Amino acid sequence: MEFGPDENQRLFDAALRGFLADRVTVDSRRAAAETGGDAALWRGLCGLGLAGLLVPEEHGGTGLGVFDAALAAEALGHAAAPTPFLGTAVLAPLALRLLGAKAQRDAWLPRLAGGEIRVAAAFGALAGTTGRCALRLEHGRLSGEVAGALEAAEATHALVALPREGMALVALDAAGVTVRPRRSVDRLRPLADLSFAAVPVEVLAGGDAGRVLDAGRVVLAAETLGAAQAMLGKAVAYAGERRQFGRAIGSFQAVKHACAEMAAALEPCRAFVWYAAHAQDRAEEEPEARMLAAHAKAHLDEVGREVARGATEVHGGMGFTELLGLPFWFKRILANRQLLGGPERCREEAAIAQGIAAA
Amino acid sequence: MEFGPDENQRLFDAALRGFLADRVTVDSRRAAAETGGDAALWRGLCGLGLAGLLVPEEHGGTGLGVFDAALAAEALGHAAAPTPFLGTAVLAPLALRLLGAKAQRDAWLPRLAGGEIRVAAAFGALAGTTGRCALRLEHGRLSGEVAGALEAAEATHALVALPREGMALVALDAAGVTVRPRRSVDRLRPLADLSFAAVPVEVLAGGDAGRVLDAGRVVLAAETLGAAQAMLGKAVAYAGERRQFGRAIGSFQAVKHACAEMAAALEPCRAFVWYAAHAQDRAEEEPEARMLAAHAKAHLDEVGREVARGATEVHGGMGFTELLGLPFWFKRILANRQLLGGPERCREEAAIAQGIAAA
Amino acid sequence: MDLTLSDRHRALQAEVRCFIARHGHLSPPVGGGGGRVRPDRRALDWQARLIEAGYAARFVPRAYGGHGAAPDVLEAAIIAEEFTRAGVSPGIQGQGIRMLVPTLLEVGSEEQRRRWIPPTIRGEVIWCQGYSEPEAGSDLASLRTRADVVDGRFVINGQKIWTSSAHFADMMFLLCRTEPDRPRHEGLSYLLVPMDAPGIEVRPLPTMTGHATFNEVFLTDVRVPLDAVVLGRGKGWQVANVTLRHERLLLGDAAKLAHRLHRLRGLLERTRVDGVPLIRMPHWRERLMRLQGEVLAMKCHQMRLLSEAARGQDSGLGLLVVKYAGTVLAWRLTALAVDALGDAGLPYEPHDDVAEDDEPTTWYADHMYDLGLIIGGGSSNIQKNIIAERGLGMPREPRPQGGA
Amino acid sequence: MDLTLSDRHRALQAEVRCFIARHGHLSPPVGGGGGRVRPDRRALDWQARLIEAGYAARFVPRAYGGHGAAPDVLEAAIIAEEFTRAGVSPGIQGQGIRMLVPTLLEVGSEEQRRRWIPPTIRGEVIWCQGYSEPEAGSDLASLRTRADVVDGRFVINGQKIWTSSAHFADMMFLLCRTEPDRPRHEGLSYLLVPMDAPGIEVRPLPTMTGHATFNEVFLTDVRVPLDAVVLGRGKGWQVANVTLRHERLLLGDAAKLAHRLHRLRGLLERTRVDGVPLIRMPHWRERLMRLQGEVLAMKCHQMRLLSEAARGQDSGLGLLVVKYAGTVLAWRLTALAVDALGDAGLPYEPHDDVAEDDEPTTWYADHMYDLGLIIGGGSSNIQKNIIAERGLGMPREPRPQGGA
Repeated sequence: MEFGPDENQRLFDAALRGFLADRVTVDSRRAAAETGGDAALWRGLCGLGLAGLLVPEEHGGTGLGVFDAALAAEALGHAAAPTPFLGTAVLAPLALRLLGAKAQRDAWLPRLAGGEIRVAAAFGALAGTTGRCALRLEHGRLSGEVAGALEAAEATHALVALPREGMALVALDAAGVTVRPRRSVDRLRPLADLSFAAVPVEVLAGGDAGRVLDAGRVVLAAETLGAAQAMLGKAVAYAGERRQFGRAIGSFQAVKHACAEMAAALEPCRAFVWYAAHAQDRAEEEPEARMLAAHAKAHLDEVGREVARGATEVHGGMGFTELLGLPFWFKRILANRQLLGGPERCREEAAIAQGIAAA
Repeated sequence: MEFGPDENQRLFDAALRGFLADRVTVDSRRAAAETGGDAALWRGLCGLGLAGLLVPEEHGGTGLGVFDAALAAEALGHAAAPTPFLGTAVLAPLALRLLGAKAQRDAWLPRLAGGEIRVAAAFGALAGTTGRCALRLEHGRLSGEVAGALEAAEATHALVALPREGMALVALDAAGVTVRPRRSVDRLRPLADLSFAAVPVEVLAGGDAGRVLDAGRVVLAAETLGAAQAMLGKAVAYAGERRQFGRAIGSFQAVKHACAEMAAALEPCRAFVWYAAHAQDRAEEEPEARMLAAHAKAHLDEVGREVARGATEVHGGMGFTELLGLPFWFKRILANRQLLGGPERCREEAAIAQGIAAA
Repeated sequence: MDLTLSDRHRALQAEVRCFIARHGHLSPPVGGGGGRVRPDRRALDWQARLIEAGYAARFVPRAYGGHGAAPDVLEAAIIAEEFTRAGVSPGIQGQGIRMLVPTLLEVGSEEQRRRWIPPTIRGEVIWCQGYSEPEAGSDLASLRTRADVVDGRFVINGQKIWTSSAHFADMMFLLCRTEPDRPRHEGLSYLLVPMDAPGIEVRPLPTMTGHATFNEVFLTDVRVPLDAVVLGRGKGWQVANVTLRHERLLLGDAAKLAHRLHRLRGLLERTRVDGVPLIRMPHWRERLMRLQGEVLAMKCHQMRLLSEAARGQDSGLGLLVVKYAGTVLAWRLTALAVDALGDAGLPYEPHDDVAEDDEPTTWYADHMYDLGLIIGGGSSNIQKNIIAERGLGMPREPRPQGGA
Repeated sequence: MDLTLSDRHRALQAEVRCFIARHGHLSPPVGGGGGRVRPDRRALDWQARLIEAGYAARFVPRAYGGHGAAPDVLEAAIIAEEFTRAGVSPGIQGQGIRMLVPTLLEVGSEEQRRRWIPPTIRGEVIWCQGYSEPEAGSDLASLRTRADVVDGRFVINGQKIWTSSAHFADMMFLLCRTEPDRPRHEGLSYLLVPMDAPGIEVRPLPTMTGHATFNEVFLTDVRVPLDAVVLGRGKGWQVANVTLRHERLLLGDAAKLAHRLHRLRGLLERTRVDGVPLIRMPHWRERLMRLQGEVLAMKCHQMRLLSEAARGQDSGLGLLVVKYAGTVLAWRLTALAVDALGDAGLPYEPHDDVAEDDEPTTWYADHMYDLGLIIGGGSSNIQKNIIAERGLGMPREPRPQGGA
């Protein structure tokens, strides 16, 4: 029995964080914010096995679980890394594993593991979007449009949640597909609006699509956790250096207490994310897995925003500028809050999962 | 044009506060908490004209308005005075003024102004009670029961809100009336459960009963304002005296900022209560009067609780004991929050009053 | 309490409604933090029209180009209310109009008033505020920018930071050290400096909003005449405090909060999830209502403060809480807005310097800018110190051993 | 991460369920702050039954009367979960069991452990904590109660305050000054003192709950033998910190939070306004859900801490945040409860010392007692200092000039 990452997981985490510390810099984030991505970074992460993390070994991946993906997401959030991950390395392989037929798994999973394809994700139909989402599946062909696809930059395919029929995997270079790129509040993670005109798609409909959403929420929660930890760490460090009124501002009780409150809210989140991620990996046995995923997302959304604000405040005007790069983390946290269902929606779904509210 | 109390109102306020400062002490509150009231205090307040504040001059009162009643309530809250006021001096005269026929006004208002009768108030049917409320009016006779009547101790009559028919004024010594006294969280304000077996009542049904409720909410908000101001004042004073770690605890930034936050929340409430009270007095012209009353109650409920907690915390363990009497204010604020509709209910009614929510 | 609408007030109300009905379509768009860009032609024309009608600079004396009305809180409230309700711009709100003009009215020389107030209220002269320095953010008394008198002129050297609007401002009101031998607070002066003076270099600071709203300003041998000082040499701390008092009011501005609430309600009415407008969902409505209660409190509070100011009364604590309470509430209003926008609000596409035409982008920019306002103009911690020490009379922190 | 339920764990789960099904009806009522009254016969019998079954004192060695199981977080979690779910008492939770016993296990002598642990875990010996003094609440190092050695015994004189349970406790663990010549922190000792010793007077402090939960304790020439000291003379600060560490965990107890959430859900299901249960109203449900998320975080966090403790790992920051986060969350849980009770919850009628049989009264008592817990055991401000300085390594406040 062990509550938390095991030895192997800690080693992997250290390796990933080491790589990110070397590779992701204030300048590389700035460059990615302009160009919409950092292709070399993604290749490097593929080299570490991130693309195939959730792909079974038989299909060329490492066959790990949502827990491992959450650890990776925490590290990526901590680095505010300008890279895809959620769509192509989490939602796509899970959709194939959980909803795909054997032939579909055999066909697609190896291509994911090898980094040969990259998959954007458009989950509006499943997660309560406030945007446009009008999709029709007829005779295996998809028509309509959906806004706010994640990780569409440089993606080869898109995983599209359908209103009723599970999910569709669609090649973005197919005839009838239009991709309209959009900048996001989180400029390191551009979005895209997709439209389809009778495009042939691969329909994945063999299971509960909600489980893919659940895992995505846990991974977002983990990423926000990492980003918030980074911000708090920066605030504590800055407060130790910056002097006002003849002393380090970190010696002022107001600043100390602000940091203490952030820590008190954030520190318990680590175990919460671990537990929610673990429950995903055992969802067959864990009736509470869905409830935990929704709650973890909602809770980290809330704590994340408080930390994003508080840590920025500790930095004073410097936190508001891009000089130290703090806004990269701030905006990632803000954007994550809105993805795959905001906290209000997630809490309502948590209530439904417990039978407290009607579906 | 003047925003705030005018000169006469300031003089009356000073006189009332002076009287209360002399008359209400830690010991008198303690005694009242044991016995359920302070009859002499009420007589003294009647001497100052509080019983007839809202009774028109033609009926022997001073003919003032809800604004004046709110000022008085603020002073009573500031003193945590163990006295009736809301039921007998606000709700009863207003119900008669707003809903009563001329004969009813002529009959009852002079008796109120003279302090001859004292009126408890049972508003469960109107204000969303969580308790028992099952009332039937048949042929001018009231049957059934209602829990949580305010100011029933030593009351001669009760004003009972009816489900549909306005309000009923009933003599508590009439045959068929049962009064079951209950202690309240606010021990200075005992409650009572009432039951009726075909008791003849005076039905007041000539207007909008909701306006009586609105005024009651503003007056409760004002009382909470006064109580919270008293608690903040005590916290600031205590923090200036109490020493720990070799200095007054009020010199610690954490304590200062706690007080500053309370002040920042509380100070704007004064004008809000004034404005909401004023709108009551001009409700015919002020379509927003109901919305303002509901919001003022809800807002003071929230700010009040934060101040009650924060001021107690500043006092440390001393705030938790009854040595300084602080819990009298704390509990008044807590109890007021639940009376005539808690903040959630009031906000929903504010939305309805604006047409944002369906009634 | 007397808020009776006199016939005069009723007439004003009718007049404002009529004005808006007739001219409202000429208003520049509302929203955005105000003062983030230089007013364009449309904004200047609108401002001129408002001054003419008496809805801007209403209480500024005619001698200085204002409308010259006697201060009347109810008038101010009526005008603000009608503009809010109609969603029409209440005119230019920059630091010149909201901070420098009242400061000059209070402590400026007659010459300074006549020269600067008229073009400032028209929006022709834009001001920026030169207070903060890299090593003196919250701790103003320690600032290092200095002005020495050489050949009958001040010669200014130093650096300012967090200077909003500096990249398009015409003038700066600048706090600097002119009397290096005097104690910290007594050595400062408050100077009016043209931004096109030789030796001034403005470098925009990129901020999280993506707009260049703040700047660094480097001053090297910048020369201004001796009469550029307000109130007198060594009186800068006193003047700065007058300005800060007005800044606190500006930053907690209740009319802005009310405007925002108005827009927020519209957003909740229009935004739908699964076909249901958010306003129909009780937990969204509850959040909106809670904020409405708080905005109402601030609105009433501002009327009280204006009323007290008109009586010449010092509002003390009441004034000191405005900046802190108002900026935090403003942030919470935009927080509800970005939550309501949901995932559809994430595309953030400021086309040029601002993107006031795209609703989600505007809300996000406001949300981030609000955080800047919480931090700027005396951070929340400084505000709370001031509330506690000056407003509540609590003891100051003991000076640390060996401290400055 | 390995939370696999082994066959052994599954067996335990089945066993606990079976135990509760068979014996649950014998449980004393759940709710209330725990430790507010001396355990009655029913509570003592229940405790004996729990120890026998291994559900209380599970990880206390057999030599000291415990169940002697090897520490296993999952076992602890399984047991807590089943008891919570069933609404059955998890046994006695006083300061003796939760604070003194772990302290003695960590730093007590063999003799002290053998003598005190067995009757304490059975609930037969009730302890109170003698730390705070009138002039030393948060500032423990400045306490004045002293013990001088006279004729081979400690002779104690002084006064303690905020001593919960003192009015029915058998023993006190007391922090006092024994080495007046040493620096503040090094002059303290930690003594075990019988409450029936001559010279001890207990005066109840009436508190807002209406229950006598706190006391003043006056000590006049109270004599105890030299072996009443734990760890050694002058080591009191060290021992007290061991106890405080356990107190922080006790006060933020996640099982208690989960129990409370469970009761709260029931309350929202049963309470109706206009015939509609509150749980069907989205804004009430939203509040419940939000709190559930926070309780889940604390529950998981406690499992992590237990897991780390079992590995002998120092959880550092993780441990330091528990008391602050847990007590504030507990207050917010009861705040929702009293709001849900509405006006019908106002009657507050503690019949005797407690009124655990009346639901509204119990919730209000809990709500007020929670505030006492936020204040007691190191106030929130002290907790935040500790989190910042020890947990985050932030600089200490400079000592004031001329300060103590």
